[in-house]
Amino acid sequence: MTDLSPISALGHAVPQAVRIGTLTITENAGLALASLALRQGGGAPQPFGLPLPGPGGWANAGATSAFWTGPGAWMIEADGRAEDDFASALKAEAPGCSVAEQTDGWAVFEIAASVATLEALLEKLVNIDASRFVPGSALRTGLEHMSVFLIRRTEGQLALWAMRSAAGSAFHAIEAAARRLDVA
Amino acid sequence: MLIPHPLLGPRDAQEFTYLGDASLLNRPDGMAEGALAAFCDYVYLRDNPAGVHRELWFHEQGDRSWLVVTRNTVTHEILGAELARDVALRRQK
Amino acid sequence: MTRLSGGLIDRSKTLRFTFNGKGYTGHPGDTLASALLANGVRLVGRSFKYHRPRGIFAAGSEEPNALVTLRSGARAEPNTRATVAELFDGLQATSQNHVGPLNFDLLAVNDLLSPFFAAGFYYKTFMWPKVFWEKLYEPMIRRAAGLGAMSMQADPDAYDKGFLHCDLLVIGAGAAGLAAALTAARSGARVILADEDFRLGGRLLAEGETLGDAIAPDWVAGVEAELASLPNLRILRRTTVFGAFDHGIYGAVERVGDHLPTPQTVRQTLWRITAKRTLLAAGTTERHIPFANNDRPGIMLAGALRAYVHRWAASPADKVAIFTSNDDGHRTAADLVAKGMQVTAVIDPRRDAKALGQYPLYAGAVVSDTRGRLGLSHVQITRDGAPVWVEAGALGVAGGWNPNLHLASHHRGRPVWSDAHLAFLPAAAGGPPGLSVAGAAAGQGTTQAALTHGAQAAQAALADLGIAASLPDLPAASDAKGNQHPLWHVPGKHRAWVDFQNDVTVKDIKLAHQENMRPVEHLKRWTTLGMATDQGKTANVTALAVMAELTGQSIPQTGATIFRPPYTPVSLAVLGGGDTGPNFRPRRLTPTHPWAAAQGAVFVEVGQWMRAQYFPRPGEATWRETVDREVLATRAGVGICDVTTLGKVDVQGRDAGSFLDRLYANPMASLKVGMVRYGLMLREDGHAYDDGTCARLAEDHYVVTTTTAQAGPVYRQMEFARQCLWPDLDVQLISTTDAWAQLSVAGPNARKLLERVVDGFDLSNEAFPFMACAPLTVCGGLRARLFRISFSGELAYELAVPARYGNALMARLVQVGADLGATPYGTEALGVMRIEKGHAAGNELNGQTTAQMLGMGKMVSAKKDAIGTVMTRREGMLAESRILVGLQPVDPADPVTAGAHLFAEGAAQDTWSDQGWITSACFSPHVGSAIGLGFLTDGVARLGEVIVAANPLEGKSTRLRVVSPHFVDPDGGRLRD
Amino acid sequence: MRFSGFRVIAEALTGHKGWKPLWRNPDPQPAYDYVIVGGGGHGLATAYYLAKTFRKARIAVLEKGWLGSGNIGRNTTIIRSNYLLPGNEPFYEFSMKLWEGLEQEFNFNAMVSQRGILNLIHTDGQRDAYRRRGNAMLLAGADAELLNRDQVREMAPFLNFDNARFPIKGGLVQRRAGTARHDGVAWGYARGADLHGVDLIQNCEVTGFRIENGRVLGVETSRGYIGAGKVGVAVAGNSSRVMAMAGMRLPIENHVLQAFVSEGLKPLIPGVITFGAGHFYVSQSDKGGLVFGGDIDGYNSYAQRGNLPVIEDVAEGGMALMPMIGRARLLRAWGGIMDMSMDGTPIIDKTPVGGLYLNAGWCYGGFKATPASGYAFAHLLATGQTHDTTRFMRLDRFERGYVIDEKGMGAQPNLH
Repeated sequence: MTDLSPISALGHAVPQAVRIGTLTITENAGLALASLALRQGGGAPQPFGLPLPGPGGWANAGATSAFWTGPGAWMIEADGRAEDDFASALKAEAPGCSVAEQTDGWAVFEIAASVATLEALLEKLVNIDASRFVPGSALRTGLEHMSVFLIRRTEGQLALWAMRSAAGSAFHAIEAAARRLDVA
Repeated sequence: MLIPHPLLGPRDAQEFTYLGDASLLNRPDGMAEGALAAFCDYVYLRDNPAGVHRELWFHEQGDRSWLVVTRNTVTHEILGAELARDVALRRQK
Repeated sequence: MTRLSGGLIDRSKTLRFTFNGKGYTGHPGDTLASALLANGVRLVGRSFKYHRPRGIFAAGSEEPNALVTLRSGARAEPNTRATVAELFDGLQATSQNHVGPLNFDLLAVNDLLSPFFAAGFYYKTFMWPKVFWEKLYEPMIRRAAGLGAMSMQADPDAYDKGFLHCDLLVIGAGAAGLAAALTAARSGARVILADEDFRLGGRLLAEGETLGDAIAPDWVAGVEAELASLPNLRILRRTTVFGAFDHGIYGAVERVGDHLPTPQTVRQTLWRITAKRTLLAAGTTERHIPFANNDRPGIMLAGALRAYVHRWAASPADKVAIFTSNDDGHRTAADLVAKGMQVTAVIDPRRDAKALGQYPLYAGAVVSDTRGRLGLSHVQITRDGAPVWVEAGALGVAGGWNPNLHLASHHRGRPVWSDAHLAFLPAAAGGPPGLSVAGAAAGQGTTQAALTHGAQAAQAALADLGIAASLPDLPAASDAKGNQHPLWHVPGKHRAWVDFQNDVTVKDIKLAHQENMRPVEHLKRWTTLGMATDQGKTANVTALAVMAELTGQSIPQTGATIFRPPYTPVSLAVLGGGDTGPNFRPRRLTPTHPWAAAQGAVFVEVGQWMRAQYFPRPGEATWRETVDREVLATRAGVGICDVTTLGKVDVQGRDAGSFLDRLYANPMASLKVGMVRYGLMLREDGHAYDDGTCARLAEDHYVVTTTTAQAGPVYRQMEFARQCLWPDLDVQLISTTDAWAQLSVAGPNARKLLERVVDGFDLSNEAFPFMACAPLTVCGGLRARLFRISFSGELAYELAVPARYGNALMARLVQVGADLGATPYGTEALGVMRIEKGHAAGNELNGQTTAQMLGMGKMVSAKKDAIGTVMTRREGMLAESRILVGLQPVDPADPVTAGAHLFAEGAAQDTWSDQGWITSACFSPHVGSAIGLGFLTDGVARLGEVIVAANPLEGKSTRLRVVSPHFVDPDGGRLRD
Repeated sequence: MRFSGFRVIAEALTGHKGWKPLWRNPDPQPAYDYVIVGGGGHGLATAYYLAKTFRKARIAVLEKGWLGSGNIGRNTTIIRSNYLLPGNEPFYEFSMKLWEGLEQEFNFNAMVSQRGILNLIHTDGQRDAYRRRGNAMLLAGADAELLNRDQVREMAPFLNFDNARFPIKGGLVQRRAGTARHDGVAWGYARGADLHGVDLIQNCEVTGFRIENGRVLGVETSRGYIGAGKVGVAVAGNSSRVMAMAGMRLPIENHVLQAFVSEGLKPLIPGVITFGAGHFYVSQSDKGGLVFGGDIDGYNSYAQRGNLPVIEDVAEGGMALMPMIGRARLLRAWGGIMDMSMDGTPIIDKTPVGGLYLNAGWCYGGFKATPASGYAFAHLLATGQTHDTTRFMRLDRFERGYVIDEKGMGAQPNLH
């Protein structure tokens, strides 16, 4: 293993977390990410036994999840595998597909709160219909001039992938919006 | 505006980047006879209708699909949208 | 004491406030206007042009007169309508637009000079002498004009922005809106009910009506309680829906903290509401009747008078008169009498008018003049040519009601005239799709009709969405339609105001007619009618009617005015809401940012990125000193620079090579695996678009780079080519810009340095030649990619590792390369070295240049059909002879300045002799003088010639020698060794 | 009737009885020597110069609505000549010089106010580009000054100098630039043209061209056929629609540009200021309203109205640049339809149809060009020769490869 020390997207040795009332925002540095795109004429694989979701969807099987990013394209998440060569592992699971490493292309913030708080937060951040954004949904959209992926993992858990280089601005935007909510 | 994305349903137009007339799908063959004249038309001339217009939008803050949107330029009413790739493939056939 | 009994104010609490420094008290539930009236204050402001004394005219957001500056210091908010300012403890208000005290405004002299200030007068004078306009006339006009003054300090409050979605948006919470909301909410639909007021009820709060067996406010409270209990309905109080935009999107401002001494979180929130259906239930605005001197404090809308009495228990005067052309004015009179007020006269032009209560009725009469210097004291009533003066401290004027159809015309649909209503009604078609109008705004003016219509309209709107809603039981309410008579103004010799705020009188409209400014848009623009902060809410229809009378046409023939957003003025801070200042746009940081910051680097904005510009060391006095050191250290040893910001696109697929062949002007399919090639992209119009490198990692896998600035547009263009132009090709694209930290390692010691970090990788020239690329591991097993490419002209590599390791890798390289002279360098040194090497960058690739100008004309392959190649064959592009050259001062002490224009020696310096310009310049420590790059006519043929760089902007002209753009290692030997 | 201060006083003292209509309302004649299609700023100015300077007679201006109802009535009133390229700068400087004597010439106060324009610089690259531009302006006989940060601060201390995302590093100033009262310009030209015998015909929509043997003979209108020796079309916002009736496709798309005005305020902004790191520019009218705008909405439109994202974008720019305007309120928003050309530069040229001339493609720069556009178009119509300042603004420049692309954006109109 390399003797270089990685830093988190927010620029620290350890991932950051913040609690605002009952709402928490946690930087998850351990989640690996790789893109998967079908080639022309090829069928859809089931990497790690994961059924690839349709448009706007997120699907989960054990430690691996997938969300749809475009026609014939997905992002695959893998818990705790950020330090592995996850893209190569995925490539082996999806022969004949185009795979690219994305773990460090993005930074993910896991947000947990009550349903009402989570939806109130979404209303302030992104132009998506919060109450229709049910668990299992994933969308890319704009947030304060940034491009983000949003995943509703459960009723009370939301993941937000921001471009790694803009992680600080994304975190600021989420935190500022959260602090203006009534979440005592 | 709301763009009726064929896969994702209505999405806010702010997620999209606009290019222009869908005639840009009809790129002439650069190796053909008379290519220069054909390209001058293709690159520069537009019908620019006041009314129904087929146009290209890119879902940049979304699924990165190019769409052909049919929209009325007087009322802004949107009459339909489809994946530009499907339109282009159909054209090639 | 002018506070009456009753009212919807909380008398158990007292709020203190000041107006022009004088202390007063009011109660929760008061507006500033109601509290002022209750304190006997009538004079509140001055008019725009004539500085006439003005008071409170309305009871809502249509107020044209009672504008104040609210609060003070950085929170000062000019032009605030006292009628919508919710009273809070400690409120400070000051009057505006006067010189000297409010009751003795020196500029009131304008009123005496008013004959000289007739409509359009300024277009006819102030032309001579010419210089006097900017020096004298205009400054004078500017000082006199305007209303309130800004604090000139940054707004200290926070603003927020958000997005709401619903099935039905109900705008207005009066009788129709409440009935609609109740109907919709009970059906389970997702409903938003928005009202600009701080209390639901609309006009119901302003009447002494009963609904069923409850007084109106009690019925409202009951409905409100039910609505509040329904999870599918959201009430937005203090929220103005200000604009109807495309496809059911509405802009709304919620005044979250304006009613508090200071906001608790945010002051205001901008909501973008996406609604499947919308009901506009915004009620009506009363109109007045112009008559001589109709603008004195104390003269107000009759409905407003009634509202002050019922809702706020505030009476503007002891003796009150009413001037009405309809039955509704009599209702006001009767209500006032019932409240125990003294009604001294009700003046009604209808000869058959009937009194509704115990008050003196002047039927068949009009108000023909008024008296009272700073407030109304008497009204002159004329019947059959005989005037009488009657005492009145307030006069309510009732000229009929105009539906608040503003949002219905935001898509430029024209309202239609209704003779039955004597008003414009929303058009059946042409309004925003999905929006329907309910209640009084649709001409359903009685309380009973508004309730029923609101419920039915909600039911119909939901039925459109497939949601079944049943009509609620609605209480019995007044259904008296009342009679009205068209009286648009009282003819007379004296000035009669139509638009109060902008001082537009009936005479001005007559003059506009006389001068042929008759189309309604000419009328408005010539007289400024309807252009004031009330946007003509109380003036436009009346003005049209006056013009119609003059032209002899009907009102609809004369025109209709349509309204544009916003419905009421909206603060710029909330529209630009959310993050501003340093957070105006996201900040993208490079992977080595923390390390660079710790080294004391100076950062510079490059698009959204922050990049290290240079790394000053102690003792370095100027940035130049630092940059020179970084350049020399790189050229002598090895320098390291974070180049992560270059766009990186991963291109995979069977047809990746063929795809890139069509994107780049030069061939790419022929590139061997494990090699890199420079690539030039053109736009389809033949101009240079972007440049970068293509690295072929496998038969079906390339990684291409773009410039920092064009990363987004180039990716978009690539997707366009993939999806729209060549959809049959098997290609997959994904951006990986942020995924990899990419460090440039450049200089004669670059190989030596890298050898210390790679894991057993052969870096020899034979194994890894110039333009090679390979995956490898570094620092004990870290996945990496190495590219042997150079921007500086030195032996150079770019090493990419997962972004999270970039910071540590930078530190490691500098540390292990200390003995090799390893030096971090920033964008300045990067720029110097690329100019020394003659590489084009943003200043050269500015979208106006061609491959030929860049000296790369030969790269454009004629053997394939790539984007842009055909159009380079146009006559004008082939004739372009300006080409990139190097420039060096004849006198080494002279500067070279980017942006200077190039001329032949001795030539005239004007547009037509211009031969090019300097694109980039720097001091070159390598050359020992300033150098530059520039585009010069016939440049290649002029090597060695001395030309002139003219920079008249900074008063300098310099002699330069034309040289090769490659100041460093022109043969490229260093790259390849 | 001549306008003057004395006249205003005399009329004030005699009850304003003597004021005459600013122009007549003539019925159309069967034929004219010159028919100008479009009674906006450029059409009215063309007719004025044709009649006054080129001494032509039998001229009509046909306007489908009311005079000045096009983009001259819906813009942000800025006049300037701070262009870069030789295809543009000499033309706009010619326009600037015409502005400078305009009011005295047509005896109407259009409130031409030379309070300057300040283009802010936020990056070194921008400074290089503005230096190139400033020098181009001086070389064409215009005025320009390059300011450093301190000089900008002295000129506009209320800008965000202390905690900006994109710090201000300097500015390019043109002091002769400024604003004019847009409606006043239309009225001044209309009145001037009328006084010189031009028939200004309102509510007269052109519905077709009568073309025989490749030559235009006249126009069909909602008020009947009108014969014409020469027809000049100046209908920016509708150019494609009108020229399609003559069988032409144009290198133009129509886009909506929104503009805004605030409530009246005491003077706070000296001249025109443009943000260099966002879409926002602002000036203050003599009445006190802040007049501001930003970028076009960006999609083809003939709707004369825009959408919320651009309003927000402009306000964000304003707040970032001058945080002191936060508590000012936006009073009105409006949208104009721009002829966005394929290279961002207008067209003044004859067309392949004999006797038919085109003035189009003004993007959002048409207002400042009004005098020169009118003059040059009148020159072309009267003499058949292109005016020297418009010699590059040709219709065939696209196919011949001589585009005039100030912004370097290529053939995508919404980027210009």
